[in-house]
Amino acid sequence: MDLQTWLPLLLGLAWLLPLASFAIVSIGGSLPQIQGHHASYRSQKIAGVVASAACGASFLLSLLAMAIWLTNHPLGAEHPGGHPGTAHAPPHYSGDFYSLASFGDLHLAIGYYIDTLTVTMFCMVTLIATCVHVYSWGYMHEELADVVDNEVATRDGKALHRPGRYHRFFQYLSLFTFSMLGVVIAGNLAMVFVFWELVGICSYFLIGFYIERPSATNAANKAFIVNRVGDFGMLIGLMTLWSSLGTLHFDQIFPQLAEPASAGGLSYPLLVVAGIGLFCGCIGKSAQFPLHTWLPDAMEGPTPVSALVHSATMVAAGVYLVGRCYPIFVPEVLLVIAVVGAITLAMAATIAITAVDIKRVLAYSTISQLGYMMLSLGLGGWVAGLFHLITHAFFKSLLFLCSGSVIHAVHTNDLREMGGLRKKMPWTAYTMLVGCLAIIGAGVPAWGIGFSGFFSKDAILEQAWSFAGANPAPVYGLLLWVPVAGAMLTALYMFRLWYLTFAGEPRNADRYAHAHESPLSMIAPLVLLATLAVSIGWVWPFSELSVTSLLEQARPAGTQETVQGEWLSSLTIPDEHLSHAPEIQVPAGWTTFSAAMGGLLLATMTYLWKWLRAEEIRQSFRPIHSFLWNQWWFDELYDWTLVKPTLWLSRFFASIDHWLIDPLVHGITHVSRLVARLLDSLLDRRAIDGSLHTLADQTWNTGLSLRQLQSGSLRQYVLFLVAGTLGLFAVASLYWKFAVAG
Amino acid sequence: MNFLLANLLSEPVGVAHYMVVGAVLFTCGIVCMATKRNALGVLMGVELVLNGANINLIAMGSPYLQGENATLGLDGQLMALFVIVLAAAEAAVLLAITLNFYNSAGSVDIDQADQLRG
Amino acid sequence: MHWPSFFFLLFGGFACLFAVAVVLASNIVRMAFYLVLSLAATSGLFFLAGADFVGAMQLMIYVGGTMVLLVFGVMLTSQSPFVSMRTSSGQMLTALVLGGTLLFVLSFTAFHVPAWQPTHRPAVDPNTPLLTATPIGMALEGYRVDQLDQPDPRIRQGMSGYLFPFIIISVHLLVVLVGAAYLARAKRRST
Amino acid sequence: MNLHSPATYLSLLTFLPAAAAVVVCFLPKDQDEFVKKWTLGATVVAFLLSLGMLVGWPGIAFQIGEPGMQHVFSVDWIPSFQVHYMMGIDGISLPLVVLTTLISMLAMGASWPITKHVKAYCMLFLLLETGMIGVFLALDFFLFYVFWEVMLLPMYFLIGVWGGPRREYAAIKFFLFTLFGSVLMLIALLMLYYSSDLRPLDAGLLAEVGISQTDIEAIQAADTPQHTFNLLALQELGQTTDQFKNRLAGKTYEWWAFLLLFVGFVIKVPSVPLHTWLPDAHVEAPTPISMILAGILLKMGGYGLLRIAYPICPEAAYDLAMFVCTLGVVSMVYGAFAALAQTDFKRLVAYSSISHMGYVVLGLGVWSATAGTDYNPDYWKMGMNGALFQMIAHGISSAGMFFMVGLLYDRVHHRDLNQFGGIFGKMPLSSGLAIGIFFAGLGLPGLCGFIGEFFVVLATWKFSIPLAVVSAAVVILTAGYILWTLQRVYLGADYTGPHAEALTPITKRELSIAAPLLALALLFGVYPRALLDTMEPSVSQTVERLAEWKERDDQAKETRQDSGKTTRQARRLTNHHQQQLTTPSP
Repeated sequence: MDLQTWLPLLLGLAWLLPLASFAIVSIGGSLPQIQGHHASYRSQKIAGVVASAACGASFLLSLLAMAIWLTNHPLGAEHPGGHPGTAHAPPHYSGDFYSLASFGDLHLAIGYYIDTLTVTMFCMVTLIATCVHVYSWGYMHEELADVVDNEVATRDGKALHRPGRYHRFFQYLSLFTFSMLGVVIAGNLAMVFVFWELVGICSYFLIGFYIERPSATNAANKAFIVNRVGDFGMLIGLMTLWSSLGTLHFDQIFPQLAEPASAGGLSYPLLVVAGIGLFCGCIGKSAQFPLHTWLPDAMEGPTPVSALVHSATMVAAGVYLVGRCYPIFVPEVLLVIAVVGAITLAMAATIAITAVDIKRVLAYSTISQLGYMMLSLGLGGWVAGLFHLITHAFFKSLLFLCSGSVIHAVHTNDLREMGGLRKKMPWTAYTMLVGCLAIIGAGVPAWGIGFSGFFSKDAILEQAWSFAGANPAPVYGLLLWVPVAGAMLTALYMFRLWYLTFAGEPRNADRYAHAHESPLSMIAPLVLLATLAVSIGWVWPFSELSVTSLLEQARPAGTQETVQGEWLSSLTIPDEHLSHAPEIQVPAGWTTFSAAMGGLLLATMTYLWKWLRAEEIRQSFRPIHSFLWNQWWFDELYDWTLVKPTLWLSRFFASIDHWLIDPLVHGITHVSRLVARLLDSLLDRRAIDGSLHTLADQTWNTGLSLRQLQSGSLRQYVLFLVAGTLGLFAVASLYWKFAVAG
Repeated sequence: MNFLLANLLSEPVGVAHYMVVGAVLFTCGIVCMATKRNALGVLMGVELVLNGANINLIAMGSPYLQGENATLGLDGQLMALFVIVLAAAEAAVLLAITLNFYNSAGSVDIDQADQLRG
Repeated sequence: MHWPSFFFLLFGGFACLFAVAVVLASNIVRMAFYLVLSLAATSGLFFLAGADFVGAMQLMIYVGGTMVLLVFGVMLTSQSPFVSMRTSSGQMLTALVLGGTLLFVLSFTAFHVPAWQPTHRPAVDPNTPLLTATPIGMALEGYRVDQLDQPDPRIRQGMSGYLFPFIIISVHLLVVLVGAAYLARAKRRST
Repeated sequence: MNLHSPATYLSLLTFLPAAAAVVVCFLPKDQDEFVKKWTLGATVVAFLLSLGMLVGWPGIAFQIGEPGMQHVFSVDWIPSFQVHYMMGIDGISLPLVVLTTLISMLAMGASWPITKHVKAYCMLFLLLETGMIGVFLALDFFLFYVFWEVMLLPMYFLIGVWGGPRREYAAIKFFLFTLFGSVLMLIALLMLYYSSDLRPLDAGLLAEVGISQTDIEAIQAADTPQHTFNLLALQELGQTTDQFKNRLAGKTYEWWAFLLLFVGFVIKVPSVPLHTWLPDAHVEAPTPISMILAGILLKMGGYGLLRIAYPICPEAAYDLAMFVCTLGVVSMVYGAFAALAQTDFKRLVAYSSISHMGYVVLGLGVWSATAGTDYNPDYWKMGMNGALFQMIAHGISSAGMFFMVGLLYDRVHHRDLNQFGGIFGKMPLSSGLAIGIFFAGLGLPGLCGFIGEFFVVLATWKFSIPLAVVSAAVVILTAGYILWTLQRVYLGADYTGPHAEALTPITKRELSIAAPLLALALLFGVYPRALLDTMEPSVSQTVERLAEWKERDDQAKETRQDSGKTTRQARRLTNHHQQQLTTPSP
């Protein structure tokens, strides 16, 4: 089978199907509005089914593509990373779908770059998207009819009544799926940027889905604008590459990078600029420090959105891009990536401990886990980071969907009003427990069994261990101990969440009384995702097939070596394969394990056994608590240092127009009017000396006769004006003709 | 560093493993001393700390665990013995003090024992 | 299956488990009970490490003696308001965090000293029983029979026994016990 | 009438609206509806005529991929001044002509709510369209100037009569600024005219620039300088001869001419600091006129720079490239910041226009084809194509934005951003369209605004890194003010301003104006080649010729320097020799 034709076809189709569903749903949903109606209950339901079917079909196509890939590229047969020193690219297929523009030697196109990573991501994204679509049938069903939004009061003080927007939700979900797949399949960085922005706008729509709520629209704006700040950096990265290499195609960039600057490559400073620039985009999209503030606010969107967009897929796009562009990053940039990742994971984990909104806890945990991925990539753990991306996608979407199920049942996000729910909703409770165990990386290191997160988090810690071993400087050691501490905090806040929600006694009897288990369409995706959250990290029985072996096949050329920094010559990024050595694997595994268990124990002591009383702890650490409660005061900081100055600056610019330029223009006109009046009066005096009266009479008479022309009709005036102009030209041309001739 | 913890059941253990147990006991003792308000609890913490230290002493002196160049001989065990004895003595004194304090203050809450005179 | 390792895990696990239980228990009687178990498990470790005499002493002095003393003290003082005294959770958390860090540092160090790593060729084969009671007794009397074949002349020169420390300890113990008895004597409250 | 001859076809295209205006003059006064329909019909026909070139009307079909001027015709108009009635199309002008007829048609559709002096309005509107089409078609500088002025007056009246409360002020301001620009242009025009001389050009070249055989013979036979207004000839002269290199106050004529032209055109663009007429004009102008103003009139400045200023005065353009680009970037930043501070919806859109047109100026100016890059024109090509694309894209999106503002204004009669909100709930369809169109303005990929901005910004790095960084940063501000506006107007719970009851759903007429704009924005955003295929060859040719000029110029300077050096050396040698001779030997 010819992969060069089949893979783009299959994945292209899988990519475009959601777009088709978007077009169908959006046009179908808008048509009744031309007539002044709203989409009917039935047609909205159909919209949901269409979108889900498209998504499911995409998943099947992706699976087919995966099967085709695996038959042609058996795992283990080609291990570009297996032999240090061999720098050939992993097996991939690239080409263009169509060209956007070309100027001389410069080409921009919509194309594809397909390797194992692409196919794996396709399967992951479409699978989770399908689950979320199906889940939304149940979760969004209230939107099918008219909705009473109790969180919004209209002018007369009553709760807002509005028509349901069920189909809109699926419309945006479809567009999002399309855009996300576009990022994944993109064959060049320009296309990545295009879809990067598109996922951003989908996220904007989905966060602001409840457009009537000010909090939702503010959050949507914040998300998009903060992302734009990152995209600004990304644009700089693109410009650097584009201006130096003359191409943005992955399959052309990577070989060119290896060349020296004189032969068409990039000089080292430019490489650093390009790397950091690209990473800025990833910082924004993946909500890394210092651009993380949008993600917690993004939880204003409906929960399925949080599960799909703001945990599993879109926010992981930054990590994906770092993985995709890995050869561009030089060791110094990788160090930056690692440091940002480490700061992010620690910061977010600490904030998550105090949050009381169930979705915010999960949001901060997402940020923290993304920090792990970035850290791993930055320390040279290419497979580890992306492996964690995949496993995280499954258990985090599971966790979010579970939280959605809880919110659906109790109609609040506030953990303080939950408790004891495991009796009312056992399916949700235990699938969520699976998710929690997966995210803390539960497993037994000695026996090598555990939940999916166990394998991926261990891989990250192993790489960190290996890095710390290769760089003896104590500062670099922080990059090992921060994630270890993070693992403990993860267990702490995740189980705090679970205990507060499901264990103990109900804290709000009223809400507890009304709680109920969710419908089948919501439970089924939970169970499926829970299964995957357990097993996605495992090796497929009787084969070599596992996520890691798939990713290993896509390992970019050049990452299989230990590299040294050029500016920081002491910096060593170790080869990832070195981290599989038992003398690293074993202690790293146990360290993670004990950290996680420590966190779990602490959470259990505090929230289940209640030996420690959370309230007392809050009292004794009041300053720390308020620091964490206010999310490190990032929002306030940005408000005062960035937002407000920008607005002041904008007012200043606007007032330049009003107070400087306009008065200048007015002044000039006044001066010229004065001059005109002066000349006028001078002329007047002379005229008085002459035959003023005759002239006046003459003028009077002429005026009388010309008065006929003054009909007051403006169009006539204009015609006169035009005619006069034309006449003048004609006269002038005649006159000059004679003048020259004569 | 070979096979520190993997296959714990099929490989011999080393001094380090004993020391980890010792460290656990030691830490528990410290935490006990730091968190218990009951004077007897504090006493138990001290016992734990001493025990943790003892484990280390024994482990370092053990010819089963050390390689051929082990030279401590009985020193480790003798030290451990002294510690045990001193711990007993210290326990007796502490108990006596506690009883005395209980007699005078009517409580064993060390938070109340903040004055030098009883 | 390597049996010493198995028993190490067993005794070590118990020792740690009950030590943690001591920390977590809030009832003083239970604490005492857990402490006994933990100390007993520790004595198991001593036996395992070849220190049979010390292990026995551990069992006798601690578990048999100290603990009786302790339980005696507990029973003397344990009246209802003092059975469990709660510490504020803030202090608790601080202690836990600091303790956790300490534990981490200690274990981390333990595994990074090469001499402390497991060895397949121990100085004495674990299957050979070590009979340490007699040598210890001799050492306390000033004779180091265990060091007779010490190859290092510097160490052999100074390989005197522990007679002097033994005497000091004995006197010390005596003084302490007298002092304890004096302190703990029944006394009518001044009020 | 032979519709297959370029002369007839292009003249018809230009003057059809004017002719329709004459007919309007004779239409009965009380038939407002009919007058509007008639006018709309005329604009539709003009649009179809302009499309005819694209779809291949025999004789006038536009050859896609052919970079040069097509269907050039030239008729003597004022022979004593060598003024010709000369027109032609190429890839630069054709998209603008089609855009003009399209926006005019849609703007006429948007004129239905006008009830005051309908006949006059329609006449002026049609005259305006003639002027605009003429500007883009004219290949004679003088003709260009005439059309430029023809356009000015109807605009003045359209703002001054049908505008808002401060209409007179706005109209006068518009008039004065534009007139000032025109005067500068006139001066430059005369400077160039009187320094030009066609005689050095050989016959083949003269024929190529559209000069008839008899004229060529006359030119070659003449012994006095043969001045010309022919734009193509002027370009040739500017790039290959030294005719505009006379010195004036330390600078060449060419330099001064470029500066004058640049200021003249940049007023129209408009660039900071000559932009203050635009917000006032927009705020006061009625909706359809705002659409035309933003959609087409602003493009004339860019077109003039691309067609006249750059090709005729390459040396000055190169000299001032940094100035031009800086001005563009300053406009981008300034416009974006100012837009952020506005509370008047229309003023905000006006400032966003200033910001967006800054990209055009920047894209034109990124002259990266220098010795340092081995005269590689590719990046500049990208910038200039991006600039032209941005003109078209902005024509579509800004017309749409103004229409959407007008749509709301027609209903609630205010534009205060702080008094809007919740429109989405009342008018979902129109809000959807508006959000789409505003996103096109925001530069969202998949919509037309993105392509131009992206090309320009990517091309800038090669020219100047600081400017590139600043221009890239503008994306943040753009997102800021557009999203904030959308939030304040369309999102939210409830409309709290006056006339809440008037918020009726979008009508079919309004839908048929907004929907095509959004559809075009989508088409050009997804498949920019639809536009680029037409315009890229012509733009790239312009760039290539300028790059070649630069290379020639540098070589010439080098040889001059070399020869200068050798003569200096020779002189020094002789001096030395003489000194030796005169010094008495000891």
